[in-house]
Amino acid sequence: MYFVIIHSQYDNKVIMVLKPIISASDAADRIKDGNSVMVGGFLNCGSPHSIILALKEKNTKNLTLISNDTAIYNLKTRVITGLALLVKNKMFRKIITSHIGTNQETQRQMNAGETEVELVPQGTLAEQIRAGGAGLGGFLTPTGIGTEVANGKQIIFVNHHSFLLELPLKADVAIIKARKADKSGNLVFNGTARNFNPLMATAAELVIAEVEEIVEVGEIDPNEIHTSSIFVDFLVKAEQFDY
Amino acid sequence: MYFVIIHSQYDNKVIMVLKPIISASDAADRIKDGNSVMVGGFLNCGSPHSIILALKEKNTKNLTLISNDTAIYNLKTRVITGLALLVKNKMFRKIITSHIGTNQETQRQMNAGETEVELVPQGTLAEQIRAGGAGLGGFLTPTGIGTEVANGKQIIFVNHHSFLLELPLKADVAIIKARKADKSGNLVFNGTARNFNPLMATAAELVIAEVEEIVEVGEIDPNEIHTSSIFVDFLVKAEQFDY
Amino acid sequence: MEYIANKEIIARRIAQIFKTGEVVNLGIGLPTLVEKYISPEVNIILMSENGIMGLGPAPAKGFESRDITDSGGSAATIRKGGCFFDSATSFGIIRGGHVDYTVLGVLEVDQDGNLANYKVPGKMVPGMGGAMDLTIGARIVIAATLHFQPTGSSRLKRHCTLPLTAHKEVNLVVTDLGVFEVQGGRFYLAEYFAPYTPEYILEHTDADIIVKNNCIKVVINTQITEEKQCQKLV
Amino acid sequence: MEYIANKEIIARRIAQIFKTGEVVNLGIGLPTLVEKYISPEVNIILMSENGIMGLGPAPAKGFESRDITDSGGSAATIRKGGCFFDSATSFGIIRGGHVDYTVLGVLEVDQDGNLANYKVPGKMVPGMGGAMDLTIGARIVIAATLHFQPTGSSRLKRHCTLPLTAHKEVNLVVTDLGVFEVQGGRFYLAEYFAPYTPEYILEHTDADIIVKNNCIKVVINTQITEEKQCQKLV
Repeated sequence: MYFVIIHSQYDNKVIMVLKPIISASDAADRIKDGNSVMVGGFLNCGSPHSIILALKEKNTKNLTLISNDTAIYNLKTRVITGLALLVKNKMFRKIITSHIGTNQETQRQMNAGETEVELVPQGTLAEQIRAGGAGLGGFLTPTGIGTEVANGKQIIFVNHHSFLLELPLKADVAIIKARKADKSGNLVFNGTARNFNPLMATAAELVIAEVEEIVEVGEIDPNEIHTSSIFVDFLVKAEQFDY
Repeated sequence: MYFVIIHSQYDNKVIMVLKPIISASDAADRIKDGNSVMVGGFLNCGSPHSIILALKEKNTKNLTLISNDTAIYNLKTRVITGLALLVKNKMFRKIITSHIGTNQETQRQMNAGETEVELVPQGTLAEQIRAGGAGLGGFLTPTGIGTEVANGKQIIFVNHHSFLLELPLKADVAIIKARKADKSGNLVFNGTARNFNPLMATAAELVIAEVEEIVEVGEIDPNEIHTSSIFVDFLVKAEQFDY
Repeated sequence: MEYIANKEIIARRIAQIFKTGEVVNLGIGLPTLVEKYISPEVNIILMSENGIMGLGPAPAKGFESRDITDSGGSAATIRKGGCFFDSATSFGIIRGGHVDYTVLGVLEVDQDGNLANYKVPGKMVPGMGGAMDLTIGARIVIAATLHFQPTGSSRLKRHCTLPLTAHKEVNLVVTDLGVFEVQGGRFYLAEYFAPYTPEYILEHTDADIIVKNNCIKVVINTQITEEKQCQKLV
Repeated sequence: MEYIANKEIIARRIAQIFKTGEVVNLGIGLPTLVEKYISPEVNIILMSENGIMGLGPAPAKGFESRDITDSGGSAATIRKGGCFFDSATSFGIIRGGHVDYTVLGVLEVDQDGNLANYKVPGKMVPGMGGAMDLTIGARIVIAATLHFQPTGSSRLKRHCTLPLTAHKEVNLVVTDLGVFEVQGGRFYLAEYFAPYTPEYILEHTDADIIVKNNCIKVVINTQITEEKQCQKLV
């Protein structure tokens, strides 16, 4: 954990513990070749676009991506957004995701054997990340029984029903996007931009939150905070809103 | 599900679907002899005290209680609060709980063999209720390995670590307490009175929420709703605030 | 009848199934069409797995919010009384049995209730997204599909050949030819849409179909006849 | 030295362990005393498993909120920058390794790092509450206890005889006689509180204790000497 420690003007008393605010480029520098990276968002909604763009510039390689999808890459219209920029740069060795229907390049790389793509049911993916963050060794889900998703997985019977044992997911780094943070790192999400972001905040060694607005500590009602400051290492002020 | 359907004054168009608001006594009537009942709260904080008091009057029997604790029963001072009133009435056949240190009567009934008490680690209890509501067949937790909690449970090894397989919990009825509801049944909790309440809302056939305030639909910011209306069957306006 | 019209027949028929207060998840593609045929006398709650209960209609041009989208990524709105949640909560709702209906598109659906719609190996690999959880969790799983593939073969099959999205989870198949209940390894024809006939449907579908005793003839003109109400199906 | 003072020695010593920004959960009873000895130069985050990050001091009389309590059920406050959450989230934080320290009371603690504090079969059965999860999940588990039972026997043991709360999870035991690290099935005496001596401690404790080479003598008067800072323990 990195802290900005604010002492009292008058004595040595620590009056506040804040999180460093860094640039998107600095954030991207903290993602190293070979890292596993969780990226929040659902088809661009609620993705940390400033950090993604900065990461594209770094051209970091051999990453493992854990993300709901790989955003949009339409080979016909040439529309490329968000994470698809990194897919295009071939920055990922492996992609763990639930849906690549909107990214024809990810599909192409998968079919061509250029990138390993593991397709995971969306609810299982969400729960795996939650389990990773919550210290669970796994969970039993009915989802995927009788499908290819069950291949190679342990099936456990409980009360005559069969369930797949799914294991937790963790990552080296999570880059997430919130609507608002206070300076200590508490986060509030907006609308469906919440999606995987609060889950990923719990499941990575290093958590960097890109936010649209940073307010003073105490300005957010403690009942309305979605992610506690203890999960957040760095804040980045969003520079990039369009995708 | 029970609905109050509001039609337009001018045509047959359904303009709103609300939840019935019933009395605490009516709520208690919906809990039947032999039911399993989840009750929100943590040492009285965030318990549905109006419904608990009404239930005490009904003297419903052979209930199975699922609750963090059984509130306070001090045999010396004779202080008796919340759920302890029902313990005193011997309304429970079985109690599934994490802590009875504040209720000497529950301990007495347990030691005397009068009531079956299953002590569950608090995190496991919370997760079991969540799993019940979330359609999981169970989860693997490290908690309880090497203790009496592991007795009779399946141990599963994942990456050379051992975990207990814990199973989901569901109930016939959940009575919970929220700070505020809108008329459609969306809930907002306050402070540490949140505790088990949102979890229990997902895991019972019938969910009755006791609330301090009922506002119009649309008055609560959809980002700040803790429990969706789809989980709530009935609303009760709290009559009882002291315990 | 033209292609689009056929999809609308399907959407319109499915829209009649829901009752006020029910929670419904509509998949991308054909299922999305269902929404516009829901009667104003019926008030359902649309949920979308990207984290919204009470999905509203698309916003007017210029009123889009970057932060409110549907599961297809399109700008959306939230209705009064709706709320937002994270993806783990969303699939807790779905897997936990709190969604009444899911309506999903189809590549193949078979008489055992198997559904394939996420993968054509080596070709099209969109991924399952939330579909596997939805078919597991929703109380009633409705497959919405044009009866025939462009090649002319039926999408209703004896056995799916593509990788499965759902294993024995489909309860109801609604096509532009009729309504099929799935039970005990058979399709049961519950309604047929004239001018098609049960005979025509049986002849052109490579699956075991039993025509129900009370099978209903529905006359399709430009709109489904109002003469009949959908019976309680499950 | 009187009984209460001894508890304060323990609490004061434990309070020196924490560094600014760390997340700490204090159990009910003796551990609760720790809070008042934390230096103003150190700003930790207290979490309480009933659903609060940033637990503040008890409110002034008349300013209690029914809805803000600590895990003992007492009225509490929340500090600026704190937040509330439900019990599943709370134990996700705990089990997930996001709490740095848990400080727990003791009935027995042994040299394998086992802790018993939730049950005396047939007699006192308070239940484990959140303690089992806390000992599993917290990065460092501190057992806080008076060294001796009222009967005179040591609470530090070779083997716990009561049902375990934690199996090989305790990292550190702080008593009114000294500080004991737990490693490889042994207690390591890291500090002793004069006038007690290592010899006295070894003689009066039924456990295998190794006196560390760099074992520190701490002179207890009314307050712990300031001469030494707690070394980084883990």
